[in-house]
Amino acid sequence: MTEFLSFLMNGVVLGLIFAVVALGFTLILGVMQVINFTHGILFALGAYFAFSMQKHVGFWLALILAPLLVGVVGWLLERLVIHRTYGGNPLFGLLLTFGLAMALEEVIRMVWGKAGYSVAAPRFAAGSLDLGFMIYSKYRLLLAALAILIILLVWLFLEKTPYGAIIKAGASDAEMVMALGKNLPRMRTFVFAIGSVLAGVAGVIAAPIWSVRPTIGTAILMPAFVIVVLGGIGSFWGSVLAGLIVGVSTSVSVMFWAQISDIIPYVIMTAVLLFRPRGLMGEKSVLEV
Amino acid sequence: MAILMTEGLTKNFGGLRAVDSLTLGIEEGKLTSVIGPNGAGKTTLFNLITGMIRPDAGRALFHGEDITHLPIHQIVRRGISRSFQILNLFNELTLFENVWLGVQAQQGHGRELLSPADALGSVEAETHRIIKEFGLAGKEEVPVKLLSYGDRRILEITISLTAKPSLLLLDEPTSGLVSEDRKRISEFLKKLSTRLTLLVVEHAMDVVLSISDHIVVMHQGRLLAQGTSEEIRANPRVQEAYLGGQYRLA
Amino acid sequence: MEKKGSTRISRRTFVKGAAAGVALLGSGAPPVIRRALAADPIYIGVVSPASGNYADHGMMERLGMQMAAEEFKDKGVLGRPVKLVVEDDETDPQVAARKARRLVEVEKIKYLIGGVSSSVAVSVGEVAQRYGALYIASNQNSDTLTAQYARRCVFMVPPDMAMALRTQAPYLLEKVGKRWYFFTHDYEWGWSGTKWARIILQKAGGTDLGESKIPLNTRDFSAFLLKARAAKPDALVITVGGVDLAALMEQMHEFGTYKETTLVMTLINLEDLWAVGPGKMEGIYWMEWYHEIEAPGVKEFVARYKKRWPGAPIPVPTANTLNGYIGVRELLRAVDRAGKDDVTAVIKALEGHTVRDSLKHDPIFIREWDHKFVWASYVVRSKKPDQMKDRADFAEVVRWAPGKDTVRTREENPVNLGPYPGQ
Amino acid sequence: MGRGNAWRKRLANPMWAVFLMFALFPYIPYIGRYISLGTEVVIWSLFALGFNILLGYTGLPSFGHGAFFGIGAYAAGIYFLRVSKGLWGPLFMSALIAGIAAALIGFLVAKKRGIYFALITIAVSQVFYFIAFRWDDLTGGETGLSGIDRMDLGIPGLLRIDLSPPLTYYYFVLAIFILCTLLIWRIVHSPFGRVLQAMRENELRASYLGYHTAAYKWAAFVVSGLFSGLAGGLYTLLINSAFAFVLDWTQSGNVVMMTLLGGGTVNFFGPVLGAAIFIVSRDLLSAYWESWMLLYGLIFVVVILFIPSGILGLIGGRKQTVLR
Repeated sequence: MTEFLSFLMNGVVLGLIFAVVALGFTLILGVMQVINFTHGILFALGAYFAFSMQKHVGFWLALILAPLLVGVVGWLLERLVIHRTYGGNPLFGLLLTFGLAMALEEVIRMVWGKAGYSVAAPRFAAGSLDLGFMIYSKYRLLLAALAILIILLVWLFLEKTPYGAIIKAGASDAEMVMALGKNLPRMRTFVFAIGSVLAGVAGVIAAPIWSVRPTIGTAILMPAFVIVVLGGIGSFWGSVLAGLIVGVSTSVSVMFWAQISDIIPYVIMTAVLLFRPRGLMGEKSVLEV
Repeated sequence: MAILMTEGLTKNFGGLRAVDSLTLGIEEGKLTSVIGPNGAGKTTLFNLITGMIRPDAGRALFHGEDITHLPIHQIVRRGISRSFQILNLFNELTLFENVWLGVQAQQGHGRELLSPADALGSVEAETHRIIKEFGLAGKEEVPVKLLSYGDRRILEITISLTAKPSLLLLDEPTSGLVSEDRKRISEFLKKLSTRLTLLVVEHAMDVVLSISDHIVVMHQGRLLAQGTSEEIRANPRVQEAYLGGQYRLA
Repeated sequence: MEKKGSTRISRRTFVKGAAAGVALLGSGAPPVIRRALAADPIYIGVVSPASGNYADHGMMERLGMQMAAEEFKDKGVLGRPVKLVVEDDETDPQVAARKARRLVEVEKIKYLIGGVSSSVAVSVGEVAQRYGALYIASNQNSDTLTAQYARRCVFMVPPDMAMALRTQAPYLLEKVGKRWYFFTHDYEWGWSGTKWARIILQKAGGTDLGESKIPLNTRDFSAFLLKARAAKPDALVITVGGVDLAALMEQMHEFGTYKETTLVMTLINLEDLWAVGPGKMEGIYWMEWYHEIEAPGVKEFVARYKKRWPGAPIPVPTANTLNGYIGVRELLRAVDRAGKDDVTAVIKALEGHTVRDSLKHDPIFIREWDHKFVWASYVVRSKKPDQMKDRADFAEVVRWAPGKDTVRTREENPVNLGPYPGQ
Repeated sequence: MGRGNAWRKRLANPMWAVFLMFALFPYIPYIGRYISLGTEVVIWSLFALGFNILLGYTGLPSFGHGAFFGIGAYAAGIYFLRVSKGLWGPLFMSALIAGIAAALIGFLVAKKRGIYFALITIAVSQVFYFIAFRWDDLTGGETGLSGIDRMDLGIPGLLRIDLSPPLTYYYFVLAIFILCTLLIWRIVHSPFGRVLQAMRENELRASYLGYHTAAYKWAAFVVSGLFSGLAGGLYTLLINSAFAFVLDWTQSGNVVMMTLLGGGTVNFFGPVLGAAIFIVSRDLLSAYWESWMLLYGLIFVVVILFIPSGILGLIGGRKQTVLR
């Protein structure tokens, strides 16, 4: 039982990171209708920026600055190229970001080298902690707390601020936003930057446990896809729930049949799609028409 | 005899009740018009009948058969066809190709993978016949997006007819037309109504009053009144509630 | 995907290293031109990762290959100059096969070398066999290349996992304990590591506490670590490689696993240790070779390496470097012995040959019936950061075993290499 | 619609030029020596043509099509190694098994379109990638399958052709490519093909004409999967092995890019041109420059931003008339 608890808890922590990544992804997907392949690279950039900064400014400042820097990168990408694909064939946005991701991964190789680096956890969170019923990594507990905080902040932002209301409206009806007299292009850029920041911050907090390497971005992208499809496109709680499902199922399946642990999320997703074609919490979306 | 019956048809969008327990019978062979202010639920009613959206409650019967949960193409094959208020055509294709696709669907060749499409003589002949019948001859090779708006309106109705429906739903067939074209369409509808049952949503009152056998008035998703042109014209509730003084029924 | 990890490369050394790589990339000029320049050189096609997850290992082996080729710069082979033509396999067997085909089909190259991962080695071996070229698998450790994938045209330089465990496991039984738990990377190479360890453990009457099969590309090992911890083993016997290894080491440090059990790596490369850095990995490893061993010629070899590659990402040669060096050197010597530039003749010159200057404690014997290079390997114990005399000094050698005592016998591995090319 | 000049039209079809060019490829100086690259171009052309039934003709942005190529590759390999050593058996199985997989996935995606279609095809195709990596007993896992020989092509008692030399295999693949191209040409110009194009233009209208659009999409998916699978089978015989890497989602991205780059959305032969340019340039770039991926990614960006209708779209300058 204790063993099961620890696997469960581990899955929850993993799921929380996945959820943060997927939230940014689904936000961009919902508002811009772009499948953003650069999301994984933005995640990787967050990790690399944090790695380079931590030596100089420490963990906490890097935790703030690195995601902001990633947000700037996202903002630039959106302003320079990605915005040109809006409203066109959905394939264009997808291929454009696919190409960008390829190029940016190479840029990461050129700047930071082909090999990986290990990133140190902050000293106060290094090592493990005896929780009584189990011994657990201190850093992972910190990470879980940070992820929950971020998810709550995003939720508050979407629910409690006027900007959030517009974003939600924008996800379903661009014309409505126009009618509200808001500047749609600026809002889109803003949302893209927010999504990038979320990818970046997930990268920063995940770096100490996964270490950084150029391919880390591609590796996180597929879980994000699964989570968004599983949870339902554009659904906030759908993403969080699906993130937790993916995390927990991956972790717990290790107990029983480790080889299939990374297939499990896909199996769940396929099963859910058979019965709920729009995912767990997805509603009929403008994206389908 | 009613060709189409709706029983307590209801559809909500969020908090809004677009169609509210609507019970209605459409007489076979007649031209029935549905009128009502914007947001009365007319287009939603069409979408419900033709399977584009599913009702929250109630059902629709066609020739006594429940068609509420049939997919669109099944409903079309049973004999209900429709046109759209916002033109819904294959814009990149030519006029000929638009009609051709409809005729082919009706003749059921779509499953043929290996025969050349150009060799379907019966489809081609029927396509030419229909184009001529509806006065569009000579424009076969023009891409639809380059046709005049009036022609496109006609085409919108024409390709709805290729399915050989027994009931045709027309959503604002004169929308956006100048009065000359509008007349052309009214003539056209009158001619049509001798052949099949028509259900028409229309804003242009002159058209409605001149062509309709029967008029249904909707208001906020509900049935407000129905009857002949004269009855509707005389109905004070319609005058007051629906028109709100803005329009006068001429 | 053998034993790869990642290497910390500073920007400066990386650039220099890259420059070295460019010097090696000879395929830039069309072969027609190249052939016009030199009097019919002997070409060796190098299929080695310059990108992908194993780029650092690929670079280290190419540095060794270059050193070997340069030994023949003055005298040449059969009076002809030697040229290496380098292709990047991207650590993808499909790409590797394409590049190999290009080398033999278009450039008409007869000799291939390289292959850091087993799938690449298998696919390049397949191409070589079909085109009648000779392939030297320089750096893959899977047992299968000299078993089910054994081919007449393929030779394997490094020791395999059977040799690894037969060298290391007795030491563990003696010094650490008999209760083992296994981490197995879930593919050929991982299975063979755990398989050989289990055979030896069983014979010694030890306790097998279980195994976690770890899927490739696992990013998060916490669940596996929790499971292993619950078993309370004396030794956690790990056969995990690739990019996953660095993450695993990181997380074992995070969970403090090394405090509770002895960590055992059935195979580790200096590149992996270099990537994780000092102090992160305590335990007992098997290594093919270590630059501090007291074998004849090693000191000179290390000195030559440092002189030739002052800006290299890792300041000392690794086992990958040695294998690359030995592979090219022995290939060229065999061409020389054969007296002609002919694949069958060179294969025959390699078969049954003994190499005295192996840079290990025993000579290399190249077995004629499975094409395996039989030579020693080493068990090492990690050094604590304060014991290290420089940043590359990770380990001290605690035991070594000659290749002939650990390699599979013909009874254990009956293979048939088939006919010689063209016969 | 006149049929008087039908023959002249048929002869003027660029198809023959394409076939002729491929037939002469081995005799082009220098590059012609690289026959297996040529074979690869032909195979990927077939893959891209099959894929384009979905993308170009039906307007469905499948982003998981590498799965069918990969399934075909494994089906051929497994059939050869486990069931029966032959030439036609593995190729037949590659198309069949990929078709069955497409039929199954088709159920999940037939009602979707646009970005949602892309998203689900990506995610679902990953299942096959993991299966290939994990189900070692069947697929050989990471090491893959090898030792898949090309058996002789023969008509009993008449002739035998040894397909193991690269050149004979090239012509064998080319012959299959020509047959499949004719077949695909036929399909996209059939009544069925026209329905696909109608759905691309306006799916709602197509269903209001009485077409069962989900069924047509499903059928298009299956047909496309069959050809993709066959291409995968031919690829397995080319490299005499099968690896899980063929199922990686970047492969799916590549085939989309080839199709788009050449101009698959405006011209039947766009995918062929795209495949040729894509494969040859990748081979050259990666031989000359370590960081070729950077350039490659940027090519994607440039194509999408500046020539979204592909090279043939750029030259042709017009949108394809969809019928005829």
